Amino acid sequence: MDITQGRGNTPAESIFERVLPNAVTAKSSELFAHARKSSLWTLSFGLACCAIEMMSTHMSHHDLDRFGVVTWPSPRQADVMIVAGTVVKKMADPIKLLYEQMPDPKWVIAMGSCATNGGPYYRSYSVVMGVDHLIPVDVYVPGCPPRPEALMYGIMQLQEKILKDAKERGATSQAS
Amino acid sequence: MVTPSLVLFYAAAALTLGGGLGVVMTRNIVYAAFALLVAMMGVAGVFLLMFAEFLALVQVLIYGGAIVIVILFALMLTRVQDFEHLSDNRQWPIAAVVAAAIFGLLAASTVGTSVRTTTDAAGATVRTPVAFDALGESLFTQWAVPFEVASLVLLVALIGAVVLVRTSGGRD
Amino acid sequence: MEQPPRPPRQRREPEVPEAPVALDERGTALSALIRDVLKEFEVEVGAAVDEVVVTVKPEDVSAICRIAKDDPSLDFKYLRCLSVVDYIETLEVNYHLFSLDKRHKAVLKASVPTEEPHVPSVISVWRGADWFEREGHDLFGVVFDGHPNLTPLLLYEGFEGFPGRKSFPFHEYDEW
Amino acid sequence: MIELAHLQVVSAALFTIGIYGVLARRSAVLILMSIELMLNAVNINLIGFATFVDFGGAERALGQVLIIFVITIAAAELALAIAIILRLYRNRSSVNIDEIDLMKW
Amino acid sequence: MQVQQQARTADTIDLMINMGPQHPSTHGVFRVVIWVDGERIVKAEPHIGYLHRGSEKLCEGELYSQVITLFDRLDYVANLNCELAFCLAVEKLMALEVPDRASYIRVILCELNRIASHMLFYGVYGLDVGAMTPILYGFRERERIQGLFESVTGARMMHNFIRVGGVKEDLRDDFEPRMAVLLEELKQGIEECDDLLSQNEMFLARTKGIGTIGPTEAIDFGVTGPSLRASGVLEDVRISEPYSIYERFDFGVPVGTYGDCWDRYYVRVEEMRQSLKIIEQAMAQMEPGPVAANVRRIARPPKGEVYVRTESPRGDFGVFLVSDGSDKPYRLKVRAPSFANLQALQYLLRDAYVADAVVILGSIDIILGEVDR
Amino acid sequence: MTVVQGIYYALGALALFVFLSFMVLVLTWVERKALARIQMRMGPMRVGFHGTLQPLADAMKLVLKEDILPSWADRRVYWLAPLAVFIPSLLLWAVIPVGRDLVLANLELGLFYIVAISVLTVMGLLMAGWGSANKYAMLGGLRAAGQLVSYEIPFIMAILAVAMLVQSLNLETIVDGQRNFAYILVQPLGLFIFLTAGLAELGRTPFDIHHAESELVGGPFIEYSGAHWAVFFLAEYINTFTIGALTVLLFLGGWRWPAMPFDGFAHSTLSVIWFLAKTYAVILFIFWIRGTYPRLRIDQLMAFGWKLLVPLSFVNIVITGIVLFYGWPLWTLTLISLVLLGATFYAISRHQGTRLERMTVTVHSFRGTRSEPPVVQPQPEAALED
Repeated sequence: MDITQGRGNTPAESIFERVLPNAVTAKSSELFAHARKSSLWTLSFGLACCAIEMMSTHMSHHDLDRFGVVTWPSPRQADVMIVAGTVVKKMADPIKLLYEQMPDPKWVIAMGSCATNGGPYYRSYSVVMGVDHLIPVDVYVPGCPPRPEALMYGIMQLQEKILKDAKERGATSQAS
Repeated sequence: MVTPSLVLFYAAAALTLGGGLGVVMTRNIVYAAFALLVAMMGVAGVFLLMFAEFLALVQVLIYGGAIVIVILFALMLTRVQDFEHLSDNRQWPIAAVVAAAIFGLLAASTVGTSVRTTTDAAGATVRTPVAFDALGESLFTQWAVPFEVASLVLLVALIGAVVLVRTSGGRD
Repeated sequence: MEQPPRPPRQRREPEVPEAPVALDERGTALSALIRDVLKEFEVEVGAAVDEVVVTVKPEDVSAICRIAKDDPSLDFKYLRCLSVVDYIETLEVNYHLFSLDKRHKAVLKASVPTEEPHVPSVISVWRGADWFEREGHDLFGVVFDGHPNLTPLLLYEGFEGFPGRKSFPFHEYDEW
Repeated sequence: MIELAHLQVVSAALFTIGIYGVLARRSAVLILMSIELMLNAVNINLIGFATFVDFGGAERALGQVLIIFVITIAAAELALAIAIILRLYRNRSSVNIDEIDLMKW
Repeated sequence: MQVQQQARTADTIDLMINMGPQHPSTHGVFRVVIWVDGERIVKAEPHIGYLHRGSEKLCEGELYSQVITLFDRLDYVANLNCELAFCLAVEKLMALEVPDRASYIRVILCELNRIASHMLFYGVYGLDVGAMTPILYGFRERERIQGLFESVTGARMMHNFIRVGGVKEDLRDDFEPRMAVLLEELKQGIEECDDLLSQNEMFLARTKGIGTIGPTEAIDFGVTGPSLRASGVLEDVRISEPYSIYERFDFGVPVGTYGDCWDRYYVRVEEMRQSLKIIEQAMAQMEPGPVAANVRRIARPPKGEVYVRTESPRGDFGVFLVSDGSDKPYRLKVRAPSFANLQALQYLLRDAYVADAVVILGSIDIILGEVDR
Repeated sequence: MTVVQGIYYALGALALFVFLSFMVLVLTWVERKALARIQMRMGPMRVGFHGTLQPLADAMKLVLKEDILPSWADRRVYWLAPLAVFIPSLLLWAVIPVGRDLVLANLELGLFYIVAISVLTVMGLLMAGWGSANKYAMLGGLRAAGQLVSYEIPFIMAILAVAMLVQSLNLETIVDGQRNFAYILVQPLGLFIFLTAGLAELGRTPFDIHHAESELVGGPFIEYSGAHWAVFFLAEYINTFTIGALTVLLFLGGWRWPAMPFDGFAHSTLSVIWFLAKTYAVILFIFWIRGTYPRLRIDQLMAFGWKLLVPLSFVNIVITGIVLFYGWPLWTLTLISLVLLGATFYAISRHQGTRLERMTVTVHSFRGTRSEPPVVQPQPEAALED
């Protein structure tokens, strides 16, 4: 049970926070949160069955590009990792590595029941029962596989989370 | 008298010499290539200060676009093991002494000889630029035959390089 | 009024029916042919449902496979599948063969003891046997003598035990 | 005010650096680069004379023409030299000139 | 002579490149280690198992009706074809007669699934070659097919619709008109896709003559399906060992000549057209009737073993079922077509360019779910 | 050079930078929308009206993202590479006029300057590839260097042919030379060479082999994140814009349009508008190609460059020279150029590698089981050879 410790989805302390008064930084961090939530670049990374539905979500019919979500092949330029499919023990280390390669702030969506808790493969000898044993997960999308609409809803939930996080951080930094 | 052009000249000279020193001093051969590029840009700067725009651009094009890239290409293809810790010859102190002696000789001869430079009415030296069209005219009329010979040399070098690098029948 | 206690119901051992053999004419012809071609070897030709079953001794496998492939009347150019079945005391290696030309099919079976499962490799006969044998080694521990590269294929390095065997625990695993 | 002497000193210094590089370094590629430095030292000298000294008449452009030739030759030389070095590397897996002693016995 | 010797030993060092497990064009979690000399591949070594979920072992602990769930997720692009293979195996063991209508429904859905699967291949292959638009065209058609699947089976992907002895339920009333519309759309869509990519000069330049494999080698490696047919081998389980009711249909089997990437690609495009033909015939022949045989809810096949092969979109999908007479399979071995096809990769990649590695890998159309199982 | 002049240049450079950054933002939006149109999608919709604020959000996010320095990377080279790519792309715009007299420095040697500076980009890509110490990046850098150096020749030659027509290397003179007709009418072949070589210089589809997302996962930039990656991105789009602008200046008559007032404020305003409109038309064409074509392989790309474009560009110069030397009317040049262009297209379409001589996939029809032998055709001796 070693969950990767990192700053994860809190952004690094920006120069604004050091220089400007709290009230301003709170507002600016909200603005930045709006920017972040509007341009979530996902790591194009499919594991199993859910990857096909994830691809569907990106295609013309559902078109995630409307939300500013585009895929990016290199983890260095990605914001969101959608773990779409069964995580196998052999794949555990690469997934951790990928997560660590992504720059902060970063988010993880566990798509489908396999990534959430092992799903139909819960009792198998080689399956990690949920990707949250490896990396912190922000949004769980249930389903086997989830419909594209479900994934879209998950992404919208993530956007709300980003905004809310920024607001709360602003509030705490004002209080302190 | 310090004029803006002199300041610029010092900057260009510093670039040139710094780059040159970088080439011979650094332990990392890729850095040496980049230092060579810096030196060449410095030389291009000197050309600019001498109003030789065309030469400066040629310098940038040939050295920046061709020579340094070819060198880097060769380095990255060979991937020599001692890439980052090059060693000098054992006789480097002798080399240093010889180099210093030659520098002394050159500097002394420079100082010792007086060249009649063009001056204006006030006695200050002036730089007389060569017009671009005059250069072209001269190159293609008076020096047309050497120019063609030079292009022939380039062609021969190209063919020679291809022949040398070619491996006979796939990977040998 | 007291009812006499009902006698405990006799638990009947369930009767396990056997699947009927239904060889078509191609199958009957083939079984005769196999008996003829492989008469030098100690083989037992039977049938299961619609397939000819040839039981051979493990040490003969390589030679018989070579003949099965090269003999023009058998013409088993195509190894469909290589599977291992665990019968607790023995491991049974099955070679499912098919002839594209003659369109007949047969199963070659070789039983090896579970403690020392050694079977000659058929990689020199069909190159396609490579991964099947590695998989058999991976999941069942069958050693295919003569295979150049019996390294783990599906499992990660350092996996202990042979998960395909019946003796391997079914679902007692850590979540990660 | 830039004087001719400035250019001459820079040229001399660059030339010296090149000589040091040729004598002291062991890598063939570095020696090649040092030769490039020396050629450029010559170029600086040439442009200096061409600009500061009035030759008059048809020879006005001579300095620059010479520089063009020098650059051309430098490019040709480099292409060949790199090819030779690559060939050497392929045969000897080294570009150290100390180790390239096939003709020495 | 000595110099010659040295020249051989001291060659330029080969650069090792690790493609995968996360790489945009390995189609999932597949890793291939390649050694390159410049841009040429010297050696390639595929590594699989990054999606090994232990399905075969899990099947041994499930009832026969539950196993179908796991089969859905083997080849997750052609779910119905996998379900069909398993159900056929059980039915053969039990010597069950499947009602006609059920067979027709199975064939229609499986062929639709084949088109959907080939459409995915088409799109992803375009992406591998470097064109970004084909995948969107391919997924448009997939989306249409999935819409129909949803109306029939209730799910877009994991249908669990084909059951032992028949199918789960009869078709809805609106199936026929929907199907008629879909057929028209698909016909048009396939032609559009064909126009967009097949004859494109650059696409041809990238795929023609790349990664060739001859018939003998292909059979030796156990390559099956479209990849085998592209090498000029007329082998299709639907015609060489007809299962279900495939002998009732007229359809063509596309066969390539050179076994290069383009042939492998175009065989699949042509197969989509043939699948449409099968569907049309099946729609015309289908008659009302029962859709499931009379089977006990918990099937207990007799003791015995059976090997069934079907033609999945990727090739020869075989199921080896050993039953001990209980309600759970004793051993279930899946002969996955991608698994065998992938073995030929090493052969195909010899002397190819790095850029071709992606094109070749794409052309054999693997699905990691069934490779690793 | 006085202080006032210095301030003037600094302000101009700043204005140019702002203008270019804005153009890049617009360009990314246009690209996403145009590609979405081709692909039956909508493109960005949610951020601002029809996603107009999308580029802004992207830019802001990228700048605020964590900047990662891989521990094995060569630190100095790694950090310098984005600048080495970005500065040349910015320097180019010092001589490119966006309208009548709207130029930072109207150099006599303008075209030569562009040629010389544009080469420097290669150095940055090589630095990025080498500095990130990643094999994909390295391979991408090497590919980029090879590609850019080979396509430099046809690029220069195509420019040279235009310069021969005007007898000048000054960009404004070239635009003025197209007073009566744009040079696309005189040199369609030149435009083809220029645009093709330009696409290769940009590394855009079908020549995007050094990014090659399906093979090299992003090429030299694979390890960069956040602001540094944004700088690469910026440079790339500025370069796209530059090629579009150069095409317009050299071949499409620059800011000229038949119905234009000859001087005054109206003229300069209109000229900028025309210039941008034409540039965007060219860029949309580039995006269109991106939406339709696959990618070439490196050896095919080299062969295309060296075997086709380089000879063609030389032929282009020779015919231009002949026409000018003998003083033939310019329409003869148009004619020769068109014939050559047609011949080129014909040659490409008839080339063995890019054409299907005959359908290699045959359909065998069946009902029931097959009776034919399985292997239908023996492997022919003359297997495809390129």
